Amino acid sequence: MNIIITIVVTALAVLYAGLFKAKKALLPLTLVGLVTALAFAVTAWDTNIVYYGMMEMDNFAIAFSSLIILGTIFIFLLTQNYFAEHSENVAEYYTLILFALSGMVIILSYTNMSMLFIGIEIMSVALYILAGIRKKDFASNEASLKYFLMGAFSTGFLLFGIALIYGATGSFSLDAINKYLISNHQSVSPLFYPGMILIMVGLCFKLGAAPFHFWTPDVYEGSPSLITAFMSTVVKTAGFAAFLRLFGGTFAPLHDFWMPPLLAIVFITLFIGNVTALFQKNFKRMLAYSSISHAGYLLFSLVTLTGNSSNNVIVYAAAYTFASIIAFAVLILVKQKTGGDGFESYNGLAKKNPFVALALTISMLSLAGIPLTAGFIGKYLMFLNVMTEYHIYLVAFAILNALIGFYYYLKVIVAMYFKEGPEVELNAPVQYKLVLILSVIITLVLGVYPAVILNLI
Amino acid sequence: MINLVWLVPLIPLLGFVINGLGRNTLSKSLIGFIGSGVIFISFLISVSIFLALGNDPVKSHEIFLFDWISAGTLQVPLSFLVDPLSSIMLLIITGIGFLIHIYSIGYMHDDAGFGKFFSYLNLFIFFMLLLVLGSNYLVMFIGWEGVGLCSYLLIGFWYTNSSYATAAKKAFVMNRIGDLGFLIAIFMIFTTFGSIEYAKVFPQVAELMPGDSTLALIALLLFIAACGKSAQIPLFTWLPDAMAGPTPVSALIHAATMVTAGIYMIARSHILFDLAPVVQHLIAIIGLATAVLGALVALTQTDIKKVLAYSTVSQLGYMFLGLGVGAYTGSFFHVITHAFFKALLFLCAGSVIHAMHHEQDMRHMGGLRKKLPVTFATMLIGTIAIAGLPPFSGFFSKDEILAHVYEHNQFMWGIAVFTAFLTAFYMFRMLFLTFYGTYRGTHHAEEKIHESPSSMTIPLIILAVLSAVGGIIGIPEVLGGHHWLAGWLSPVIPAHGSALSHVTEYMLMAVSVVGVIVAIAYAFVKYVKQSDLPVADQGKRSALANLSYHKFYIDEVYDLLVRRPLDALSRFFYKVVDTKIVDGIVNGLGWSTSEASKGIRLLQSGNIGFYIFMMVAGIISLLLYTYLSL
Amino acid sequence: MDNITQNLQGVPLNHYIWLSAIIFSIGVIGVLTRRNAIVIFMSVELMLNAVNLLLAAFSVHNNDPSGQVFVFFIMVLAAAEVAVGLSIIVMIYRNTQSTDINVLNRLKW
Amino acid sequence: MGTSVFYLVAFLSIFFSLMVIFAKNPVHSVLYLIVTFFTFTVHYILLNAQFLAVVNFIVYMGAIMVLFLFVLMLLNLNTDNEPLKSVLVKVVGIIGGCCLVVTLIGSLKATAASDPLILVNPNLGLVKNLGKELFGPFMLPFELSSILLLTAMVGAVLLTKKEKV
Amino acid sequence: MEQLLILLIFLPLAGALVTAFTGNAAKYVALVSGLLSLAVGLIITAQFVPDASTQFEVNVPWIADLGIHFHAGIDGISLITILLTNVLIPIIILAAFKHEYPKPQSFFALILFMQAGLLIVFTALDAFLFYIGWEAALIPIYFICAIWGGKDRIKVNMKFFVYTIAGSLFMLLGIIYLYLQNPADNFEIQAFYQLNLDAEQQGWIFWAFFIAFAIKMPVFPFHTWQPDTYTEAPAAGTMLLSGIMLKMGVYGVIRWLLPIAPLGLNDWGSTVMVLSVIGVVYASLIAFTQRNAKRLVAYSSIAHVGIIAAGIFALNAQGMQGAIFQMLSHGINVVGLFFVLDIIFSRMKTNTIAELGGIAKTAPKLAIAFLIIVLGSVALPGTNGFVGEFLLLTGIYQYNIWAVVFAGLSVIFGAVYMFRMYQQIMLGETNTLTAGFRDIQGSEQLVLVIICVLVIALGVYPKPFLHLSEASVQQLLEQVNQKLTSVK
Repeated sequence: MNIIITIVVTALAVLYAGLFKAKKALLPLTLVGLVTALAFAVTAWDTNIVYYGMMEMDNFAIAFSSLIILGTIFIFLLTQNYFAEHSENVAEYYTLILFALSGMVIILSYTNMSMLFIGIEIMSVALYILAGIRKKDFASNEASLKYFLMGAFSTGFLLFGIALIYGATGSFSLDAINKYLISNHQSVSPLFYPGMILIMVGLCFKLGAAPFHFWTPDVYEGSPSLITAFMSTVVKTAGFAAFLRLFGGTFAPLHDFWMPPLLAIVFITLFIGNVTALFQKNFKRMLAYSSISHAGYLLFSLVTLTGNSSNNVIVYAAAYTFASIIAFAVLILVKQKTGGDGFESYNGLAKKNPFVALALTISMLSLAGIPLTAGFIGKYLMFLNVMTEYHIYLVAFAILNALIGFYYYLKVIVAMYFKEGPEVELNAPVQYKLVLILSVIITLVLGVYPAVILNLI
Repeated sequence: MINLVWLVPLIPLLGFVINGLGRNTLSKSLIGFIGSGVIFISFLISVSIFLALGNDPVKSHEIFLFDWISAGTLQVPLSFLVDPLSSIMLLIITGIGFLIHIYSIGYMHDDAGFGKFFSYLNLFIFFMLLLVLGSNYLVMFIGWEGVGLCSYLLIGFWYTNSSYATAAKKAFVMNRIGDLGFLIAIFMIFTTFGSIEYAKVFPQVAELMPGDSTLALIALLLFIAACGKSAQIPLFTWLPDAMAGPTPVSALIHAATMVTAGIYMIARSHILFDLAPVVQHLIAIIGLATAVLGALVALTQTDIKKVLAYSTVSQLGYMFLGLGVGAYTGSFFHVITHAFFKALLFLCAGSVIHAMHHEQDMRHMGGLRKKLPVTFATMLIGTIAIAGLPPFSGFFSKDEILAHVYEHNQFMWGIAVFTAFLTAFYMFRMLFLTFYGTYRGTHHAEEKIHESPSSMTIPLIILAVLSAVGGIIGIPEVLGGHHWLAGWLSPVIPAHGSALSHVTEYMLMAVSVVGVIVAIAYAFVKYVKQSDLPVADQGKRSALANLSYHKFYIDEVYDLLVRRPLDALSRFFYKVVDTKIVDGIVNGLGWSTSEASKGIRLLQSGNIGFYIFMMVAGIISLLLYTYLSL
Repeated sequence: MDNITQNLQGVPLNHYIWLSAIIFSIGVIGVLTRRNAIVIFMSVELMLNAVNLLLAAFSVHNNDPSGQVFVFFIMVLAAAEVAVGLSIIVMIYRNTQSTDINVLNRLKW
Repeated sequence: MGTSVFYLVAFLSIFFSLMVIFAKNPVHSVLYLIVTFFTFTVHYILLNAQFLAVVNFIVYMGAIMVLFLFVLMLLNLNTDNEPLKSVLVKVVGIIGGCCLVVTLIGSLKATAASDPLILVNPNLGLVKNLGKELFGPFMLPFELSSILLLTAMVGAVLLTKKEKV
Repeated sequence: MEQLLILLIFLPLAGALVTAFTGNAAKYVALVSGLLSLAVGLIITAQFVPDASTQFEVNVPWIADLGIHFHAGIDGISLITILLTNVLIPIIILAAFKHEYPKPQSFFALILFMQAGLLIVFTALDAFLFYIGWEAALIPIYFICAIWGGKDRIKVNMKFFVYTIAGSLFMLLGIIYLYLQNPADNFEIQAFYQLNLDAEQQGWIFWAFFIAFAIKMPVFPFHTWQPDTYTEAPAAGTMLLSGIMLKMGVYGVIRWLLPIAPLGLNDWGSTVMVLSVIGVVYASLIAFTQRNAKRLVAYSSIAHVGIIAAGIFALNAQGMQGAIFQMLSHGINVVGLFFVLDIIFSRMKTNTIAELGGIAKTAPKLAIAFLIIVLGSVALPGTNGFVGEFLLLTGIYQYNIWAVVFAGLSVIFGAVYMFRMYQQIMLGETNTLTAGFRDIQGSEQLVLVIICVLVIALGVYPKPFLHLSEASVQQLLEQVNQKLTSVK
């Protein structure tokens, strides 16, 4: 609760600060707020406070909130001049990001369907707007509209699902629903099943899992890169946590029912994400497709529910988040220099700025899942997770997809190291360097010594 | 003394190292001194070992040096076996080797690669000694391949001439074909008898029944190995080509020592062969065929060394024939005498070539006997010896083989004795063409012809003496001797007396002697009296002569049947199978993935309506699942 | 008022569900078949209202007011979405002079 | 009379919602939508959810629909100039929708079919009752929905405001 | 004692870090690091007691929650590979001295980094650690080959990378499976050995592991990445790939595949044998007509590895010992061959056989060294190649006589293509290109002398090396055979 209040208050403070043209104060203010929120999160460890039966700050929620807050801090660090170049309404953007973050904290900790719904909508509505803040940019417009229309459409399904669940159980409370499932295990109301499926559809849409992924590449590509970074890392993590909370917890008794369709979704997601990413010539769009495939890997944790599922997700999400942040940070830098985000813009980057190139290399290796990076540990945990029920075919399929993944992740490394590019200076501002260094360190530490995060939850 | 046998190969090895490292820095005389000196020391040690062995009641000594290879039950020590067989081989190798080293000092004097040459020769002696001294098949195999290597190095000694280099390669590869047989035989011996030590294998072999199939296979494989090394059909074509090397090399390696390794090996394992009659029979046939083939080809060759080379092939065939009919002692006897006279002949030929400034074509020689008196005299002795006229050495050894052949199969004897006539004919043809008649080269060249230096002629004389009297070590009882060699070898190879009556033996000798004299006479008539013939030789030949001249086109046949198909197969494997199929599948997987990517990404059409439609389709399927699963 | 509620007693819950499902699907069809962003958006509103009706019916059936409370939240969302959605459409219209969704398909593949 | 009122209103709801999506002119669509919402209000009344009915009437028919109409007029889209989707797309869309209906209803088929709706507590839908619920257990989401509205407000302003830069 | 092992593994890592920041002096730093590692390796060898036990064992929890330990140790088999690595790395570094590589510090650091990965692979007693090392060795070599390679390097190395990692991912799958089957919940190799899996499970495990190893070695038909990669890689890369990296696969088969999935071997061993033997004949034949010397040697390497694989799968002491010894000698020989080709390439800018010739005349020292190495690689008795090949063929013979007949063809074919290459490059008359060939000197000479000495020394007195691994091999075979018989 403290976390949400802190974030929202920060958001409002920023909004007012913007009103009073205190531009310089915006970022520090935001960071202070976020750090405070992070501190609240960390100190709330193991307290397990329940708010009004609507929210529960259990360790799961705290771990994920810490992760997303940290991710958001990193993204804010990257905002230096990013918005200011295009608009004077920086404060509003900050506010919207913070609002979205507060929505995410809600969906990490909800214990009631209404909270899930409200949280998702706060997050989504903010994002619809953020996707379109480049008002003159057609791509941004298009991203915004696509996201909005499809998001609203999918919300309909989510709501229909919630309604059906409500009809079956007579309650929105996750506890009550779970109790209902356990006590009526043999005679669950037939309304429940389609309800569950429709909720799955709604959440899969937010995750960008196929075949509900279609918005992802377009929106990711069209949105401003920083917002894309936000969406593909923090938002995805939060969405996944929400998914996990519901299906890994409340709906777990019906695992046998919803697992097969989920498995199908995993298969399609992996396949579409990886295969389509292969042919991309645009780095940003490639990252979008790769984020689809990562959603597929993340869903592994739900294919087999074990005691470690949620922890595996947090490891994977952390690995993915920080690697992606590096990728987007470099993307922004390169785009500012060369004006393009195709692979060819990265040609010869290793010569222009070896450090940035190295960071991006580590990020790519992590995304590809090479050992000694966090990405490998994440993938390994996911594989291990589904292997406990011997879904060997799934892992084998995932491996084939991972191979495709290697191919396209290496493409950018190839461009940076092995191709000649124009001799342009590329200097990373201090904040970028900070983010890159921290992210690289996190990626490597998690890869070499993941024990720190393994038994968190 | 016998325990010091390891010094025998080690000293030449030292010579190799010193000469090899100092080849550019040491003076030629020093190199020559070291090169021959080490062999001489080895020779002295060999002699003392030989004498010691003669006085020793124990005729077989195994000298263990160190464990070489061991894996599981396979234990291969590097150890030497000194027994009558190997001790006599030591004498031949070091003795003849020494003479040839001395000879080389003169022969190679002007060659830039003098030091290299001596180091190679020393290395060769080392490996050859290893071959005969080894107390197990693997040590023999080291020597076996080692001499092959030296043969390679020495054939290709003048490597800038690429046809020489090719000849060297050919020799090595053909030997390798045999070597594979040897290797597999070793594996079979190891798995069958649990060891490859002679001392452990042979007693076990002796307990087996004749005709044992494993044994036959082992014998066959060993024989294949011998075919390669000793230039038997079908692996003989490398030997004539090997004449590309300097002549002392031909004398040492390709006449006196290395090529007889096959005979040594079979004699060494005769127990095996005795129990494999089928293989023995095969050996006899192959040996006979090789003898005939070699002789036929030698009839028409014009290169002096080629004649000798084919003669060597033919003589080796003789030895195999002997082995095939069980005349191990006889064959070994022939090895010894052949070593004397063939080394002599080659060295004489070398002397001629040296005098003629590397002219090897007999059509450009003639009438040299006055200019090269020593060479002529020694070569005459050698030729008589090989032709098999008594009392020269060749007579006794050849006769012993022929007698056994007669005992074995009279038809084969007929062919063998006919081959002996051919031998006499072509050898004297060579002699007459070279030394008789008038000089056929240019006048300018004629003036430069001179007798070789004494470092070359002295070995010739020594060898000539040996060729002449070498036969005394094996005078058969029928001629009043008691065949010392057979007695000496009896601990290794049990002597078995001839079943032939003395009358028959006399008759056989008479037939061969008379035939040989007739053949010589015919050659004399043909090449000395009708002295225009060498010129006519350049004209049209009869079909048969043509076949002989072109060595029965065997090289061409091999080229057509083996080399080209393999090369074609190689190209096919590379260009079609590897690139198109195996790699094609791998690349095809990549390609199809990227094509799939190209296709699937089109789903991302950018059209919201389509996206939503796909979503709805997904939802419908999921609901359908729900409907069906309830 | 009592009279009206008495009338209700006979309607099976199923029929409410069917009605909602049908109207929801009509909304979906609208989304699928129309190209005007505003009309598509209206179709979405139709879907949301179908859910509202369903919730209300369940609420009555379960004798639990929370369903109806949830409807308020949906209305809040509808209001928020309309505000945001229409402003997005307006923004796009300013750029493209059109509300046709097919005009916007620059981002693809 | 009995339940027939429900069926009549249900029929009207379906009919007008069909009109919404098939009307060529967006303005007509809006108008049909308003009618449709009106039928919903009737449904709420039938369900004895009076407060809901009132709110529905005010918020949807009043505020939201007016906003729609306003935008349509503002953008001058009151003509039926919408380029039509191809017939194929329409047919496929309709078929898809029908499939959705079938599967949706199909998967709900096994509900206690004729379980009639019985109003146990006539006061269920009254303001007082709902208020207790809203400011009791649902306090938190209620508060948080303010963030949602605030977000929408900030966003709407942000997006429609003309940039100076 | 165990400090030595720690030192062994982390010294190269430290060396890599130092090298990375030293600029132009990198090569010296790297060489020092390599020599120190070699010294550590020699000390370990000196202290090693040649019995079947695992020595210098280190076992500390690493990711304890997942049952992952940093568990490494050395037995006879791994010691050979460690020696190979630590001997070859300084040689390879030295061999790279003459090259003017851009960014030498990265280049040498990557080599040392790879060394650390290799040493982990060769010492790991924890499957997870093994996998980590396995991949950790791949990344540096990928960069080495792709940054400093030839003009087709990008495409070729992409294939190499994806291909090899494809194999290793399936191995990871196998490792996870074994972990889940292991009641002790860890990755201990001993625990894996003792699992009681049925024949079908072992069959799957067998393939999961085998494909990884087969691609690395490479065994026909998984070899097509190799000739291209060898050809395009920079000399040091080729040496690393062929000299050491290839042995990872061989080592993996011996250490992991055989004891864990003996029943799979029972079912599939003959298939693998057939593949290996096909590979021998096939690659030898292809080598016949190769125009590029590097490519020729690459194919010859496939043939050699085919024999090694066949020897291992023959599952007897001779084959196994032969394989281990051949790892060592093949590593030395192939590094030598590639180094000679690199010398030629750096002077002539070509490795096309037909364009060369007569180099022996201008560079006699090089010719001698080259000849000795060629002899080693055609397994002439008295060279290291023979000892290995003889033992291998002995082992294969005991498996099947026909296998040895075909595998033995390499004895002939090897001579054919090697001598063909030698003749065409070194012998004959010089041509305009080779007339000005400079003979070897300085570091080149040093490297070649070392290699030649090793070629002959190992061939003449292989006993100490064979002895090192003997007890371990014996134990391994007993273990495997025991499992096989207990099932029958």
